[in-house]
Amino acid sequence: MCVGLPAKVMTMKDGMAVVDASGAKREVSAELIENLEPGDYVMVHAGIAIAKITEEDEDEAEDLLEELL
Amino acid sequence: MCVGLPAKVMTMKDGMAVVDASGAKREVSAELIENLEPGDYVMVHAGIAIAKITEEDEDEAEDLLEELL
Amino acid sequence: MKEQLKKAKAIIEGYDGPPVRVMEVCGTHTHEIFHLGVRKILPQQVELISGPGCPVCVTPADFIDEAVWLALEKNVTICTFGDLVRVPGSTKSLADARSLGGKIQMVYSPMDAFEYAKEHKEEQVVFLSVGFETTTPASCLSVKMAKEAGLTNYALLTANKTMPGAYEMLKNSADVFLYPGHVNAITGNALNKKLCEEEGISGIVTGFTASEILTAFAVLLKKFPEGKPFFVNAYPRVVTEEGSIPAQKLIKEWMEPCDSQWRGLGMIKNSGLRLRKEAQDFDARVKFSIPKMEGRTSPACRCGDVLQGKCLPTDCKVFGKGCTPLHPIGACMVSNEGACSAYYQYNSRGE
Amino acid sequence: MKEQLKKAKAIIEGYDGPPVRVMEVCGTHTHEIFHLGVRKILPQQVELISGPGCPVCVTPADFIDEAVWLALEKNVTICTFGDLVRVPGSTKSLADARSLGGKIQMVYSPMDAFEYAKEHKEEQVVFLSVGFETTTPASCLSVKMAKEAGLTNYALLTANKTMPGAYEMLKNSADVFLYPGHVNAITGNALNKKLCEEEGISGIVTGFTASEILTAFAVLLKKFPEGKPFFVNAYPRVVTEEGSIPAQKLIKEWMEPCDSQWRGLGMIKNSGLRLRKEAQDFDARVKFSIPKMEGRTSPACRCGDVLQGKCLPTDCKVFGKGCTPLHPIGACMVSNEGACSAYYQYNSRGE
Amino acid sequence: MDNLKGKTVSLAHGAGGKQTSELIDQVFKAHFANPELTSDDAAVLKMKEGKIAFTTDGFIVSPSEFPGGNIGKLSICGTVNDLSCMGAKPLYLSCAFVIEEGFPMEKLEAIAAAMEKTAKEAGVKIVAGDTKVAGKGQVDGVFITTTGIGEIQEGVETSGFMAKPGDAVIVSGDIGRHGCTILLAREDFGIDADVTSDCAPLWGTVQDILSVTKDVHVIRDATRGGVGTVLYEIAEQSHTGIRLNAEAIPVQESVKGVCGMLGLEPLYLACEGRLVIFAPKENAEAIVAKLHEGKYSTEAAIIGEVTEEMPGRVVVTTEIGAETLLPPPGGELLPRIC
Amino acid sequence: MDNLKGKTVSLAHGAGGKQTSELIDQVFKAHFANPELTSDDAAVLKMKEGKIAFTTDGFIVSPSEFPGGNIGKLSICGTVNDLSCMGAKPLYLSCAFVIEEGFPMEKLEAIAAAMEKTAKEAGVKIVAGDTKVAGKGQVDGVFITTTGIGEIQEGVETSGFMAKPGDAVIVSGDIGRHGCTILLAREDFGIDADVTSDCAPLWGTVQDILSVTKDVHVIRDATRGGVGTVLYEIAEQSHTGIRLNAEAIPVQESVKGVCGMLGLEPLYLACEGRLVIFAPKENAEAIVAKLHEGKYSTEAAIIGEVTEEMPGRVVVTTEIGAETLLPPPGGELLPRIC
Ligand code: SF4
Ligand code: SF4
Ligand SMILES: [Mg+2]
Ligand SMILES: [Mg+2]
Ligand SMILES: [Mg+2]
Ligand SMILES: [Mg+2]
Ligand SMILES: [Mg+2]
Ligand SMILES: [Mg+2]
Ligand SMILES: [Mg+2]
Ligand SMILES: [Mg+2]
Ligand SMILES: [Mg+2]
Ligand SMILES: [Mg+2]
Repeated sequence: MCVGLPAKVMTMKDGMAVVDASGAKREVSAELIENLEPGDYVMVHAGIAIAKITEEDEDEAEDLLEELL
Repeated sequence: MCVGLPAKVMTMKDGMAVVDASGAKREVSAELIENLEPGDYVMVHAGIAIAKITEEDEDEAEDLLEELL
Repeated sequence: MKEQLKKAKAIIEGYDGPPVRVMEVCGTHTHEIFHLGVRKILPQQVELISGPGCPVCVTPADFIDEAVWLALEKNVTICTFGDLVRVPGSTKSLADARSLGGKIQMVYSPMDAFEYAKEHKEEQVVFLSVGFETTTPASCLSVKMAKEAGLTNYALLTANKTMPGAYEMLKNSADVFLYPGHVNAITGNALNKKLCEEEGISGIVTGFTASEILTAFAVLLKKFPEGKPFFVNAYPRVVTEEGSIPAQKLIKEWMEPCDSQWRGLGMIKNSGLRLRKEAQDFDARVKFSIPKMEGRTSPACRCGDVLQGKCLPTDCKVFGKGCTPLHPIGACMVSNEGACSAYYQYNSRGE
Repeated sequence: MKEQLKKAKAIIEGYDGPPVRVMEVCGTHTHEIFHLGVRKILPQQVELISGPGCPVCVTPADFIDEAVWLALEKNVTICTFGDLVRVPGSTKSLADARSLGGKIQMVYSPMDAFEYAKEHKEEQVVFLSVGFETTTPASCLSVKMAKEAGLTNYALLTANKTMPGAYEMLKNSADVFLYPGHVNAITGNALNKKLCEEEGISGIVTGFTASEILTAFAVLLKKFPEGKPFFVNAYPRVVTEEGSIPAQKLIKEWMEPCDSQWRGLGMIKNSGLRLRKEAQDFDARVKFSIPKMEGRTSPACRCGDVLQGKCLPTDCKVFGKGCTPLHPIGACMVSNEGACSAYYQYNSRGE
Repeated sequence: MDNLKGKTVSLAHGAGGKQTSELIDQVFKAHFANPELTSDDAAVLKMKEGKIAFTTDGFIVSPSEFPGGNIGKLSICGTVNDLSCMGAKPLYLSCAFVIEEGFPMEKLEAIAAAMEKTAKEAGVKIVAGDTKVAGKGQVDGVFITTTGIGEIQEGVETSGFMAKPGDAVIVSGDIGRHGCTILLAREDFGIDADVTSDCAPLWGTVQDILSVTKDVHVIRDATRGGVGTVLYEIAEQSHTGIRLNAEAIPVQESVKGVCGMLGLEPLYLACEGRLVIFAPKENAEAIVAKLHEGKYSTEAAIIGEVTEEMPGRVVVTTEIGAETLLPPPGGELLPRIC
Repeated sequence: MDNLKGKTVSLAHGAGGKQTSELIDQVFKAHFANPELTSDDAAVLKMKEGKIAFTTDGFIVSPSEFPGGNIGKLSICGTVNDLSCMGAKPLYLSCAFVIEEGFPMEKLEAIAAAMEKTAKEAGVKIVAGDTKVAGKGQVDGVFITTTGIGEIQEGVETSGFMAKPGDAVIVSGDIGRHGCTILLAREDFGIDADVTSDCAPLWGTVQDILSVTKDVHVIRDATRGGVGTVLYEIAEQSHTGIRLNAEAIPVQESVKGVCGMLGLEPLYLACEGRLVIFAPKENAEAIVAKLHEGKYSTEAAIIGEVTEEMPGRVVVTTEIGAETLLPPPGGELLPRIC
């Protein structure tokens, strides 16, 4: 229900982060995440960074499958 | 300075006259002329009948010239 | 050509009296005289001067500036006669304001402006009330109707003018005045008669058809050589001695005299009309606290001299060059009835 | 194809366990599952049910009616996610309102709606605040910013919903729930764990990439045959156990629970959020005294049953005939994430 | 078309997808269908060797419906007439629509129907089209651009550069009706009059002229700007003067009335079905006689002549037998009241 | 043009008189001048015997200037490309402008300059035009309709009805850039990305294709509605199915980023310089190789094939190796966020 996009934080200013998702840049609110810094990765939804994340989904999936098998 | 048009009163209603000038009809105020009636001729300017007139300019000019000569 | 026209024309073409300067005071006369080609049949001794009788021409730039300000700064819907749309203000005309998003509505009548306001209660509507005695009653009537209808979104921006002051100022500019029939239909002939009797200024009231205009010229060219001041009402089917009493009353009820700035002529005492104190709710200047405008006009423009018969349009340096009906510098070039415009369009393109 | 995808796919295609009903609660999951063609690789024993997790689909017609009323009767500028533009109200969609002159502005974020209001002080601006836990913080934030900026022309029309009530209602509709990763990023996993432990409802939180979705299916198809209720967070890079504390706080600060009408499901107690009393200035219903709307939906529409997994979209009589994405009857046909729309677009055109 | 009742055009109709095709099928193809009408990127047409005329015009008239026609009829007439003025038989038209979101389908259908009817009368086929939908307030109702191809007839050569002193100036009918109709239809001035647009396809009228003589120097349709603008244009292009006889200019009585009220000059009111023809004087009477038999030219009249003097100017002999310049075309048509 | 600085278009410029001529002379003729450009009602063109292509399109893009071009360039490309798709060498164009009162002259001049440049590149002449001015708020800036005539090359026959099972489906470059550019240029969503419009005149590109083989079944330019819409159109017209390979579709990274943010499908974003080509499989590699040498087709790729099954449908083989239908073209492009 909520299109989310992983994005990299480029710059921070006044509680707002400019993020980059594969070249699409936009200012989003960093209000919900403490100590966000350029270089961090976040999950963005509707103009707000909802979570700090790791860059890639691969490792996680890999780990889960490993665990399982 | 004031484009005026002689026109014939077609109908009267609530102090407004519908006038006809060579087929161009429009509602104008009859406020300035007492007892205006369908069939009367008026001089119209900017949406208001400014004077009751006779139909034709010919006789008048004719008379004036007659008088003069 | 009709018999009667032929007779009048013969009198005019056959004129062999002394030189005579005739001033048509009224812009509609100016226009019709050119339209009919009257100048072409006048003998050389007859000099024709186009006076200040075009309300557009004598409306100062700061009036346009006020209207533009209302349209662009206050989002007011401006209702206006088409005549004013292209008149240059200090920097912008109403056409310019419109192209910048200002709402400029052309109307045929002030009553239409009132109707527009009644049907668009969410807009503030201002009618640009220009004109002489003929037009002023219609403006007053629109205010009366707005008051009766309880409208709070309608007002006038007034620049109404009256002729007497101008006659007084121009009395030495011509030998015979062609008086505007439609003004006299409202005012009656008393003033013109008085000018004739007391000051020896000749004049003739006439209408606007070919027949009326030629007849007037025929009459004045017959009378002038007689050497006595004369006044003739050559338009009796429209103009009565006392004029329109209801119209005079209507004006008095809503408006009062004020000093007035004439483009080109300067300030003329008591030559304007403004809304009375009691009608201030309908006065756009009061209602919108319009700031004082510093109307700037081109220094090259000789409209003032043209309007006073002191020079011909063609004597103006920019006539037909910088100043043309498509790109007017002065107001006289804007209206079809303006002397410069009429000269340019009908006479010579200043080439 | 990447190694890891291949592995997951092999597990899914090789599933030979007992029949299992899986419900993806989230519309974005529905959409991605179709987009990737996941249904095509699921073995027959796996039944996939598309749940009520598309905020557009569960937003009742009277909410649209309220927005249309604001746009057309109150001249309010409506800011909205594109998702809502084509949703049918009782008689008009927002697209219809726009074609009638209503001002409908699409935005990417509630913060953009706030910015719009800040830059257009002469307009009244209302943001259509739909969405689940993921989206609500952004709406709250826009109100917070509007309050800080002293705006008096910004408000929310709320239809925000929360998932717990729906989980409770749907708990018997499926064997395993695919939980929406982005909701859990805000809420954390406590409730899902509790459902697992106390009510024996299995579930798996996952993300939205091919890799994440396939992995989740692989995991659940491995776990299900074991016979024990399970809960797995397959999205730990985004979802933490406690969720986003700042987001939870923000919501609590500005909003409070209320009963809420779900299109198709009916009234669910405490499943909605509305602005708190203290923030009533920003509540469009209060600000504009919106009258009660009698939302009418087509009696033919089986959205409710579809959302509860009681029937397939194709079981609806008008599916693909009267009801298509271009001419939707029910909300499930509008959003790309709606179950009916996804079925129509990716599966069968009902021919 | 019952199924269009109450429906309106939406942005989706302009998105290029299924709804666009639906709109085209239901409204446009239903009326324009012919073997050459393309469903591809372009129509494929077989051409003979020779000279063709090629012309385009945009139509933005508001209101889109008016007494005597609608924007659809107008858009066919305008381009058919431009081709006809070159002595070209109109063969093919394209039409591009820009439609405002919310525009009623029924009105659109009426427009398409008028186009079909007019094209049929003019013997021309609509073979290519385009439909765009603009958001509410980004276009005023509907705009149509038509473009035409015509086959120039053997032995005919007309151009605004070819007027010669001694030519007679003919108008094919009474002037100013279209402009007057639109002015009244806008309802801005509260004036009512029994005037309908002169809008008409004139290939037949041109054929009538050419049946009398192929020695015609200029044919031009007086559209926006009216007859006066055309005359000034030709006077300038041909470096000649033009002398008009004011009393010979055919103007309908009610058009005169409206012009009187608003201080307008009929010579500057638009026509959409009137030709201005320049032809050697000796054939003028015969042309006018032939025109009087035609459906759209019963009021044809010789209104003046081409002169050597005053090149670039149009002079009018007035009702008092004096001469005056016709005021050159101004800008926007502004009613003059005070 | 210094004399245009600060000036704007007024209603008077559209009245058909002197100011209209001035505008045309200063802005349009200054750029479009060529011997065939008409000052009469229509251009006169000499034609050879044979088949021509004839097409029209209206351009209403807003904003009128965008990274990679402006509405002027677009209006030439659009029509040149429609002609090119029919295997027709573009020869002549007409253009009809509708301009909003108050539109800056300098912008108009930039538009005309872009048209000149693009027409030159495409080898096409602008021979007829029209200029209308609409009142403030009656049109959004400027709309342009261009209409084109092209000469269909010997032995070439393309049509959307001619796709055959076994044909390869080729795109001439990465997709969706124009639509993405306009979306960003409107500044509605606060997103910034390094994307420029793909807008380009493609007659050269078509010549490249035809230099490899004249046996090409369909060429179509993917404009509004994007490649996806074109594919559905052709699947329907040709009664065939189409199977795409999702991973083969060239999409620029930043376009993907924007689509990700707004929930959009790149296949449905407009292109203005991209061809979709259907040609027998055996020539597909050679065509793509040739295209890779061209200025506007370095990213050309085979993205799928025509199938007998599923006529009228477009199926995608996804990144997980499963099949799914490409959702058929919807209406208005709506960003999907929540
Ligand atoms: S020509 Fe122009 S500038 Fe000169 S006096 Fe007349 S209006 Fe003024
Ligand atoms: S197909 Fe349409 S009407 Fe039927 S359930 Fe789905 S949305 Fe409702
Ligand atoms: Mg195309
Ligand atoms: Mg043309
Ligand atoms: Mg034309
Ligand atoms: Mg097209
Ligand atoms: Mg409009
Ligand atoms: Mg023409
Ligand atoms: Mg085309
Ligand atoms: Mg095209
Ligand atoms: Mg034209
Ligand atoms: Mg606009």
